[in-house]
Amino acid sequence: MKKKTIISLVLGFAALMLILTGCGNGSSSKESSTTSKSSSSELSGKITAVGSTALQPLVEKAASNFQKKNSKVNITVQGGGSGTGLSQVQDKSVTIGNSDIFAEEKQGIDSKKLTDHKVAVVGMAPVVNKDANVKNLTMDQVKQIFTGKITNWKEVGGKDEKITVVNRAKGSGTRATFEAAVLKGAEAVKSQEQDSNGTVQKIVESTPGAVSYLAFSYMNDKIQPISIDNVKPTDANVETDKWKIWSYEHMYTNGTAKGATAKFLEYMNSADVQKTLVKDMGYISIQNMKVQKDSKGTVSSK
Amino acid sequence: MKQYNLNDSYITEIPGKRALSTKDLQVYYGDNHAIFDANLIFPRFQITSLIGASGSGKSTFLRCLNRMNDKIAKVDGQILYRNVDINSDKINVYEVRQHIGMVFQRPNPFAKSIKENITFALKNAGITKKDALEERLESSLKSAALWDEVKDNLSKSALALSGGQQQRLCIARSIAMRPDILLLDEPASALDPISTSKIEDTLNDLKKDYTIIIVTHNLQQASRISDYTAFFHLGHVIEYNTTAHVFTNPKMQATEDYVSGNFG
Amino acid sequence: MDNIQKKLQTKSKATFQDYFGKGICYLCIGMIILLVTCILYFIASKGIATFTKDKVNVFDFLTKTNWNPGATDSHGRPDVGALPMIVTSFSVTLLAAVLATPFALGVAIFMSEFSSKGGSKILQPVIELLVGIPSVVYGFIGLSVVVPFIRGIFGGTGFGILSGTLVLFVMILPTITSLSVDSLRAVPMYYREASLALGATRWQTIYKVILRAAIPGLLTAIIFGMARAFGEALAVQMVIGNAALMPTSLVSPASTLTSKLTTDIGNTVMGTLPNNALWSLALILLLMSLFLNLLVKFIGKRGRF
Amino acid sequence: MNAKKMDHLATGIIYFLVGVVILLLVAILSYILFNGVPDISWKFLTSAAQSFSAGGGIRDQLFNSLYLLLLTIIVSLPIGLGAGIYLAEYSTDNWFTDLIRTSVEVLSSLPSVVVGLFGYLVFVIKLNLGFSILSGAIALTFFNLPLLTRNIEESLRSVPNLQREAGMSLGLSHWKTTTKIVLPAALPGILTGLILSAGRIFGEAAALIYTAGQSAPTVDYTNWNIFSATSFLNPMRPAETLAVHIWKVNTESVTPDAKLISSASSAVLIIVILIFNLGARYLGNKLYKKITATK
Repeated sequence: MKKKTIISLVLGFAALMLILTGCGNGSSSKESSTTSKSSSSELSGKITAVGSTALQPLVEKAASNFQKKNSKVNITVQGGGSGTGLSQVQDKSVTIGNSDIFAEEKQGIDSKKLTDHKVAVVGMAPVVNKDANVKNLTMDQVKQIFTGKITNWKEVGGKDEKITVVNRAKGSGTRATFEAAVLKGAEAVKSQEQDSNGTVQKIVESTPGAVSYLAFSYMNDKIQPISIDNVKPTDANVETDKWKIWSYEHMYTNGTAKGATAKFLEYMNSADVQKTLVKDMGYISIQNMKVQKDSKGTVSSK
Repeated sequence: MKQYNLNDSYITEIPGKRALSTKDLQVYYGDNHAIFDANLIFPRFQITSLIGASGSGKSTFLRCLNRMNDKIAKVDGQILYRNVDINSDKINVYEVRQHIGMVFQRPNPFAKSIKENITFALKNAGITKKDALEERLESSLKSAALWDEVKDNLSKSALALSGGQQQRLCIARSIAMRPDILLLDEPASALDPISTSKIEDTLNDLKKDYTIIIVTHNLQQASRISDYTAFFHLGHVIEYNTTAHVFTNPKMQATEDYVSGNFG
Repeated sequence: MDNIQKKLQTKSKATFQDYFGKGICYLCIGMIILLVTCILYFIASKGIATFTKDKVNVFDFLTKTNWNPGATDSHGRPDVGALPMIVTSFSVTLLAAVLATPFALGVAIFMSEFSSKGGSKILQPVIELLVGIPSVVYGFIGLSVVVPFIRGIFGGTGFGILSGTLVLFVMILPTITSLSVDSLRAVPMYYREASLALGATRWQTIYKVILRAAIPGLLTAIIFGMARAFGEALAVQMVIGNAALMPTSLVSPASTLTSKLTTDIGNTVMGTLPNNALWSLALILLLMSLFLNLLVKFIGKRGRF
Repeated sequence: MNAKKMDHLATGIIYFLVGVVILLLVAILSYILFNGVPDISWKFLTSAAQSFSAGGGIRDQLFNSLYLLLLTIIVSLPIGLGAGIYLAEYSTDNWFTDLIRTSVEVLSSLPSVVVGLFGYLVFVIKLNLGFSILSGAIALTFFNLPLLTRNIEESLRSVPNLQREAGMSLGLSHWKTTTKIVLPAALPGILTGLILSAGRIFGEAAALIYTAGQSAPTVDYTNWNIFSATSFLNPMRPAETLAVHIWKVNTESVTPDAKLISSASSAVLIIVILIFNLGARYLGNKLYKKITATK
């Protein structure tokens, strides 16, 4: 027993020391980790993509497919939030920063340093609890609900029930998109905030009178998506900008992408990913878009 | 309680070889002065009893002799063993305890087998040869009069033994280290009369090879087994003489009251 | 000088064993202190930036009730008032502890004083099992059971301090219970024997002797429970409603320090005011638990004498 | 009211409290088990997770949880033992001991999300460990240490002083006495602490999201080379644990059967903790008996 304790003690410390010294060396030699030899035909390198949790599953799956073809490329994909993704790619701590939001929109990010790669489009729609008995609203009504001017569903033709606004976390891409398209500068009412699509979905599903907004992929038959001005929230309507609430999913690199990273980003936009994975994920393929939007929200045809 | 002059004491001269002696020994527990100027000389190959009421300091004194009080009390003065002051900071206390063993009031065998109880400290002290260990095991258990009772199941847990057997195991464990001096702190107080008399017999046998210092509450026990007796009262050594003298012809009033049962 | 005299005065194997042992212990202690210093320094330096770099007034930060780090108020100062979160955090933690302590103590007394071995043999692993349930699972049970339950009884949305309290109550119950059991069991047997021998009833023995002797341990158990409640984020976040508003009742949506931190941290950019302000919340969290620790330590010390 | 009546009343109240707690425990556990157990199948346990389609399993997450537990114990147990031994055996009542105790308690009161972010910035980024099991294990050490240290200290203290005196009086060093006599006797108590902290490790999500990561790259269970990137033993690979997986499928995942996965995973988690709990107890008792030679 005793001997084992001592051995484990010693081993533990040895391991810790090793780690600590190892790290010291590691950090000096580390670079932003795209170390591929562009001349050789086989790609190699280490890519770390961090950021948006909404984008994570897509990139993860694409990465795993990409690695099957390029076994020497090592891709790590993690969440952490768009803010984390953008600040880490700006610091060159990671290779790719995943974001639901334009870098220009984020306070504290120098967007000039970053290169944008739009990989998908995500549509969002207001959702309400089925109990409220509301299916269609005007844009102005949606605005008044989220700014706290309308507080009962009967004011918009629904049941006599108090409205419970569930907002998204301040600074999240979803909220930024929604506020840009709907509130247009007005201040949202102070209310509940949640930071993930899944939780919002569950809360709206179970709370009578609740209203929030979700990405299309989180719609299900237990919650009621709202049409605005009689336009249905569908992919087709987003592609033509008839449905106004949508945004891009971005993968940012610090400077121009090189080597394996460039190849991987290229792969993200290939038909391979766009036609299958993006659809599976419930996103809209970037290739299907008939219009484009810039960071200020100006929409122009492609 | 009667008031006695605590500075008055009778300490006899000890003839023959001395095993251990203390000089102006003081013990403090924090601000509490627990032992005052203890000057005692313990003769070799004799049994010395320390008697006195509860709280008289006899156990405290005993525990100083092999530095078991190091962590709990401040001990000033000298303890001389082989002309070395073993109360000095520079002394290797582990070595001291190998020469001055101790047995405690409550039996405290290790939660190990009988065999390991004896051999554990020996191995640690560098005795690793199997024969030597076996020899020590047998001889120490025999000296403690336990061998016949346990020789067939030495790998049994020591905790399965009876209280008296456990205490004899603890004695065997101490003498397996071949100490010079054996300190016993009321070794029989937690035991029944039969076990007690077995332990007393054991101590009588051990006397020829060991110097024994024993703290006891039991005056009959002290008079039965010991050659010398020291009487402690409120941290002072009041009287120290041959056992016969202390019990039949005490020099001090306090001693007389204590041994005759008129105390307090 | 003979051999033994020499040995008595020189260092032996045992001496070096002790040096070795002490060395190892100090190394471990050093490691812990290093970890604590690192994390304290880290959180402090990040949390203080709000006040040094972004020039937010500490007093305003602690007493204003409006939390909107992106915007500025009418005086052009950053709009960061953390009072709603502080109040809510305190409320849920204290309420959960107040609620959980009697239950935890009851179970602990049952396990250490009443039950035959069988009872505690079953209870103990079950209670330990509860510690291992991920907070997110508690959160979902809270969302699907507790919130509708509260809504059914008190009306409103069901989200708020009360739901948070109930979820935390279940989460800290095992922690307080198992630590309390430990400290009750550590009370020596002879205390009980002595008290019972004097003719005290079992309850008198428990109340006057055992509980009193175990006070420091019990207080520590409660602190550990409160610490867990303070620091819990994922579960609370799902049931408390996350509105950075001053709580007006136990059933109106509110936000704790941790839930605000968890919800927003991933969406802010390192080094900017919104991010620093969140770290300031973390710093408050830390200072609050530190203060609580010291307070209880003080009480514990007085209780002992 | 007389003492006898008081005694009855108090007994009644305690039975009531215990009853409520038991009811609560049973309710929670059966809620999780009833919702989850029917969906657990061999296939669920042994197939890899799916991102978008139904039918994914939890093979990698389950293994990662166990492996992370092992690594965390390897990192934190030695430190906890050392600190616990110091506090129980060597410390004296002074400011330094107070400082250590306060430090340990401060560690325990850190919110997991703060530790997660600290771990992310320091271990993952600064020390360049990346999103890895190792980063996760170090971060979890922060939670593990206080419980472990406190528990080891208490267990050591509960060993009667007589045992220490017995060892010391034979001339054994304090260290030997502690490690060979006191520690084995304290083993059952230490084990309880270990089990409790193991539960916490299994259940922790917030701190791991930022350190061990939330993706589980496919690993090769036949690759025993600990340094190979695809080896299941490589501590430097990112690893999503079961608790993180539950969090993920509930928050952002678009997997159609997210509900099934999360309830089944919760049930699996509880069953694993139960097995671990019983197993550790059984092994501990056996070990204790072996060391102490009691039959």
